[in-house]
Amino acid sequence: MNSTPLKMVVIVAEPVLETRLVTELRGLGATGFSILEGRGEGTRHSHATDVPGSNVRIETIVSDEVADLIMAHVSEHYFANYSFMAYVTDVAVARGAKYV
Amino acid sequence: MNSTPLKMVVIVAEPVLETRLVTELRGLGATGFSILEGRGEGTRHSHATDVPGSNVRIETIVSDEVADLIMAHVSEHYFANYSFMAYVTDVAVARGAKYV
Amino acid sequence: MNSTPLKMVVIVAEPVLETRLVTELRGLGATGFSILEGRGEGTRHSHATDVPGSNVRIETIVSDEVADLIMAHVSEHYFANYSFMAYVTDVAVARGAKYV
Amino acid sequence: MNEILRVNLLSPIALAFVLGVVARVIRSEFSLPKEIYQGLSIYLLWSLGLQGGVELAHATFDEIARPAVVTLLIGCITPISAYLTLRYFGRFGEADSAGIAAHYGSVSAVTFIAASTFVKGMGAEPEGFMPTLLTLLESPGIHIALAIGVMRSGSKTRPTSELLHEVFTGRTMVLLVGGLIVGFLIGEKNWSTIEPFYDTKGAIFRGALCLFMLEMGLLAGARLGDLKKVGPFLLAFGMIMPLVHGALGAWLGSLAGLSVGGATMLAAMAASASYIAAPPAVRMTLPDANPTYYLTLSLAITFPFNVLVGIPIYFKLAQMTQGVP
Amino acid sequence: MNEILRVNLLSPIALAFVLGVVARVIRSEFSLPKEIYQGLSIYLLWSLGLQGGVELAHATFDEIARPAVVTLLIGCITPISAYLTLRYFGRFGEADSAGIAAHYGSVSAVTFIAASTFVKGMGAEPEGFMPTLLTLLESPGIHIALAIGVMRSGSKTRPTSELLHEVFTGRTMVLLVGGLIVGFLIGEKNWSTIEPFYDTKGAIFRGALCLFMLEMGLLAGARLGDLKKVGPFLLAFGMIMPLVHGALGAWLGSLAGLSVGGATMLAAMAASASYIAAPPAVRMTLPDANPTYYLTLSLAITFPFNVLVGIPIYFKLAQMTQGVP
Amino acid sequence: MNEILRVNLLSPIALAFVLGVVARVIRSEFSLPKEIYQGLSIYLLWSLGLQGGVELAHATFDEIARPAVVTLLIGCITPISAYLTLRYFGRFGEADSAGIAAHYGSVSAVTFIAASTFVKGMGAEPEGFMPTLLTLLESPGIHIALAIGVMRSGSKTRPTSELLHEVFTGRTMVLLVGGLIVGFLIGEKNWSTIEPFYDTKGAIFRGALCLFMLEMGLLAGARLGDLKKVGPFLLAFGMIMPLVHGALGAWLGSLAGLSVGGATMLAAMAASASYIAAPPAVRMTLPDANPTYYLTLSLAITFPFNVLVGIPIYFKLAQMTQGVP
Ligand SMILES: Nc1ncnc2c1ncn2[C@@H]1O[C@H](COP(=O)(O)O)[C@@H](O)[C@H]1O
Ligand SMILES: Nc1ncnc2c1ncn2[C@@H]1O[C@H](COP(=O)(O)O)[C@@H](O)[C@H]1O
Ligand SMILES: Nc1ncnc2c1ncn2[C@@H]1O[C@H](COP(=O)(O)O)[C@@H](O)[C@H]1O
Ligand code: NA
Ligand code: NA
Ligand code: NA
Repeated sequence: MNSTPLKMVVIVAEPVLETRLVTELRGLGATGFSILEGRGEGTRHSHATDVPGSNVRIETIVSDEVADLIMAHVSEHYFANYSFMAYVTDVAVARGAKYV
Repeated sequence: MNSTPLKMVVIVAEPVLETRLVTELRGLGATGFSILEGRGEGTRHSHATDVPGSNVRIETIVSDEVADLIMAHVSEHYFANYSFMAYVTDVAVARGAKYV
Repeated sequence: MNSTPLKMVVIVAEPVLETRLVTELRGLGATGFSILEGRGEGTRHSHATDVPGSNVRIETIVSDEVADLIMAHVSEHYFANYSFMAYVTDVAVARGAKYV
Repeated sequence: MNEILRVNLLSPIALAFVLGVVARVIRSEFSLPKEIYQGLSIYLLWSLGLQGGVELAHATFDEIARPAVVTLLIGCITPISAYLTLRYFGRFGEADSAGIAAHYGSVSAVTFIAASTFVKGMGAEPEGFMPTLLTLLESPGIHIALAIGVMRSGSKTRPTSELLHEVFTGRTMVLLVGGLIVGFLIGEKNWSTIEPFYDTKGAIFRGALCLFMLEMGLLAGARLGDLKKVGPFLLAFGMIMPLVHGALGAWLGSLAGLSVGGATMLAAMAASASYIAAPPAVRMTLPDANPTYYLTLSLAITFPFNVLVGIPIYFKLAQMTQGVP
Repeated sequence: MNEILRVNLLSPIALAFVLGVVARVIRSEFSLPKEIYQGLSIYLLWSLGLQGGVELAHATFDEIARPAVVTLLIGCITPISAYLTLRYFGRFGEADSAGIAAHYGSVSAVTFIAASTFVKGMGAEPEGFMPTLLTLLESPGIHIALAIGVMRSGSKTRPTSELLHEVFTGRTMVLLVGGLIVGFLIGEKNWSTIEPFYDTKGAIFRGALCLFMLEMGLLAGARLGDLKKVGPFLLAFGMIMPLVHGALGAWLGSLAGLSVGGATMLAAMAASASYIAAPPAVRMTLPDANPTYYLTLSLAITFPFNVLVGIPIYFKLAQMTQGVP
Repeated sequence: MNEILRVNLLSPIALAFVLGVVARVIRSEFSLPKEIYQGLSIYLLWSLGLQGGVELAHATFDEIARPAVVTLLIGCITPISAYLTLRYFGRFGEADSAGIAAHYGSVSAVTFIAASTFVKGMGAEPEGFMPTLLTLLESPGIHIALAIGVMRSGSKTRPTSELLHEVFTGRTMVLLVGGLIVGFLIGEKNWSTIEPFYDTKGAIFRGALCLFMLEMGLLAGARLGDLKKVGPFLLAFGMIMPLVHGALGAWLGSLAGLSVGGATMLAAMAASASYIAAPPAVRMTLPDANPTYYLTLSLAITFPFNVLVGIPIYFKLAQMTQGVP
């Protein structure tokens, strides 16, 4: 069966950022996203949340272009001040048209 | 150390489908799976669940053949009517024999 | 925008192992990790946990070398006796320097 | 009547529900943690079952027989009346008609609880075996409606055994039926040691119910946006169908010899639409039925309608059928 | 004084909190599930609001007017006093100063509850409308401090509407304001049917509060390690600022005609630092303010200080200002 | 005897447990949310500790000394007796024998609670310091068994400090020991303000216990399938070992001067197998011990055995040893 090669952008960030990020991602061209709540540790140890270390993972499957846009956007706006991680990985998606 | 290149099929679907999907995956040759509960947004906005947008993510590591079987199966049976996403990604698995 | 190709090691294991694994990963050179709680099924069906099948997923983004170290380490110490899965996947990480 | 309505609208349950809706309308992101919401519903159902079982032990077969029969009758009539209305007046497809009918053929336990709280507040103590009737009404309607849907829509049938298993081993059934049996067996003495915690007239039960209604309001509020999607026909259906089924319930209940309180509760059950047992069953059995329709109807239209204005109306109807001034 | 302190330190709330801290100190991994912790705080706030509303229905406008005014006054003074102290004595940056000030300008509901439990234990029944004052003090301080921060630090402003919406639709506001309205509307009769569950003087409320304080202790304990990061100035600030604001509250409260109990609670509110509403608002509006500072201050310094020793002191102050022997 | 058994089997706790097992047997997917289950166990342990502490304040050293000594004695004997039985009669490997022994050397708090509920129902009020004994029995057995296992199986030892820390800072210890201390310090007056919520004879505690037992039944039921995996020897071991340890407990308890109620509870403790503290400790220290064995034994065999039939037997034994007719 035919699947489309696309990018999945994964963002792991402080929970307070969720709503804003989701809005911005849609603005940059994401057609949807999957969200998981987890915890973690990195170099920056403090969050504005009562449960230390809890974070939210936002995944969105997008075209290469949109992936670049998103990575550029978050690097510019969030890396300096927030507990934040972002990476891109390759995925082969069923009915890929839906996501571009 | 030696690891085997395999496929990981990731399915994000409505919670009601979990039991059925798991049974079907086993039938198609999956040796196991990991399940995470999350939420999300896509193009289809409604679920048969009291918590809107909640979904279940089923991941299974399988051989290329089984991966194709699974993708073909879900495309045929679930895309039309359910809130559903499926993609495949490459993974290098320790003691890969266990999963094929 | 420039992102660095790195490895993401994903470990899915029994919850009891979390603390020990996290310490060992740091020891092997991981700079951080993301943790998700989930459930799953594999070949080994029993855990030392009151909720059967529950597991913890530890993800860490590292350099190729550290990834190999981790895979070797876990293969040696956990595969024999624990409900355990580990795989490596490729990721393109923003501000990659942070993770090596 | 207005007086009764006012009393009901100013009850903690009704106001907590309204607050939840309002919170969603002002786009608050507040909500009860999913696990707390589930925990509360488990507690409410379990209490309902336990107390129902204790009181069932006092009931004679004769007392229950006729009410039980009319309850099952309602379980057979309501799904069909709902189906026919949707299919032929509403011109909906087979799947949607049957899918929605499955919800109205079953029952909403929270509406049941709201009704019992209301009638007790009105001093019209209902029969102790009402929870038993609740369990009888839970599933028949779902099966009948789905059978119709599967037969008439082309949709590939799934093994009925699977569906039966699903419905009979669901949360509601385990807790209600299980609670009934446990309550039946433990007897008064044991019951007295746990009663204050489980008593459905007690402050703990009612307090927990308020919190639960707050979340129900949030869930209903979250679906208000879908109201325009369902269109005027379903909007009307979601309020008129309950009235029809409610009247039927009040009438049959009175025929079967239920008190005003009991008849009101049977009416509320008949009028209510399930949103716990029915949705997953319908989703799996009739995949092409649109969930937005049946979920919006039961959660955002019929449930609020019954809790806010329906129940007092059924109470009045029950009084009238029984010639109470 | 010592006697009062001893009594307070041996209260279940204080000891449960200390136990939590100790558990963290001995590196126990125990903690309440996040959802239970949230459920408890929802229950506590909701009870507070409901009962506050019921009692508000008894209060006349004249009784509330002056206390309300001084409360809003405190909401305007405390963020500024905190900001100035940090900026000019502490030489902190704009963002940090304003960010921390936002916390001290707002209020900690749990400190409020601890204070009410304390004064009631002391037999100094506070005014029934105190929860209403709590809602008044919740947000002004946050907005004032953030406004200062945004104007003076270069930080890019975000739409104020967004911030207002965030703060006014947050969990605390929905439950407190919502509870007040619901409680106000249901009236005594309805209230009596749920009172034992929600009564803030009752065993259920106090029992739940103990469990909540246990988790608060765990959260505070988890931040003890950050104490050295905040440095001596903030350490002192976290205990002296509350005393200053507490004295102000006790004095203004007494001026406004509050009883000793009421004045003590107003003092505790003024002295307390928010750790639910303020942190996210600050995090989003002043990203370059260091969360370690404001979270450690409010959770690990000021909260314990108030609960363990502050409240009894404010009580004494209130007695003195009102010339009670 | 039959009468006592019947009474016990018809208790809400026992029936709730059975219901849970049945729900699993009919393959229901129902279960309590994990967080609710944990929240309930936290509440139960914390109540146990608090009340135990309050009552401990009344006990003299002399009263406790001898019971405490025999409890520790039991903590040393039971792991060894279990280990030897498994190793030499059962021919199990070192790791499995020691791993299972660690569970029987420790104690199940829920069995303790079930026993206390039972004896209080029987009118045999136990000593107030029983929860103190519970904390004494929690850990020694685990350490002894694991020490044996580590020495004799080849398994690489981990730092004992790590293990000690694990066990002593676990949930059970924090809540029980912490609760004891807090309860001890707050005194009667404070206790009375929260008693109805925490009273282990009260309706809230018992009601919560029923819900907890329901989930215990679900957990036990989920392991029924493993019964065939463990084989006939362990099946017998899971019921005979408790009887032996129970008899020992009843006898030593009576020797130490405990009342019938107290001796019954000590017996139940001795007979019970831990399934919270022991499993992770064993899993980490003896990785090659098969979890299916020890989990199935403690959860699906010994726990139900004790709760359903064991406790009444220990009660009878205690009566006999103390010559009560
Ligand atoms: N090396 C890493 N591997 C995986 N996740 C990481 C890593 N570093 C940081 N994270 C995640 O990113 C979040 C923010 O990291 P930081 O900005 O370093 O505090 C952490 O809470 C972790 O969940
Ligand atoms: N572009 C996307 N990226 C990531 N996840 C998505 C995307 N679109 C949909 N999903 C996920 O797939 C689920 C079903 O999507 P849909 O079928 O479009 O409703 C959603 O709940 C999301 O969790
Ligand atoms: N084929 C698979 N695909 C995805 N996850 C798996 C697979 N096999 C095992 N797992 C996960 O790894 C955990 C341990 O597996 P096991 O060691 O086989 O019991 C399981 O709980 C699953 O979450
Ligand atoms: Na109905
Ligand atoms: Na303040
Ligand atoms: Na034991």
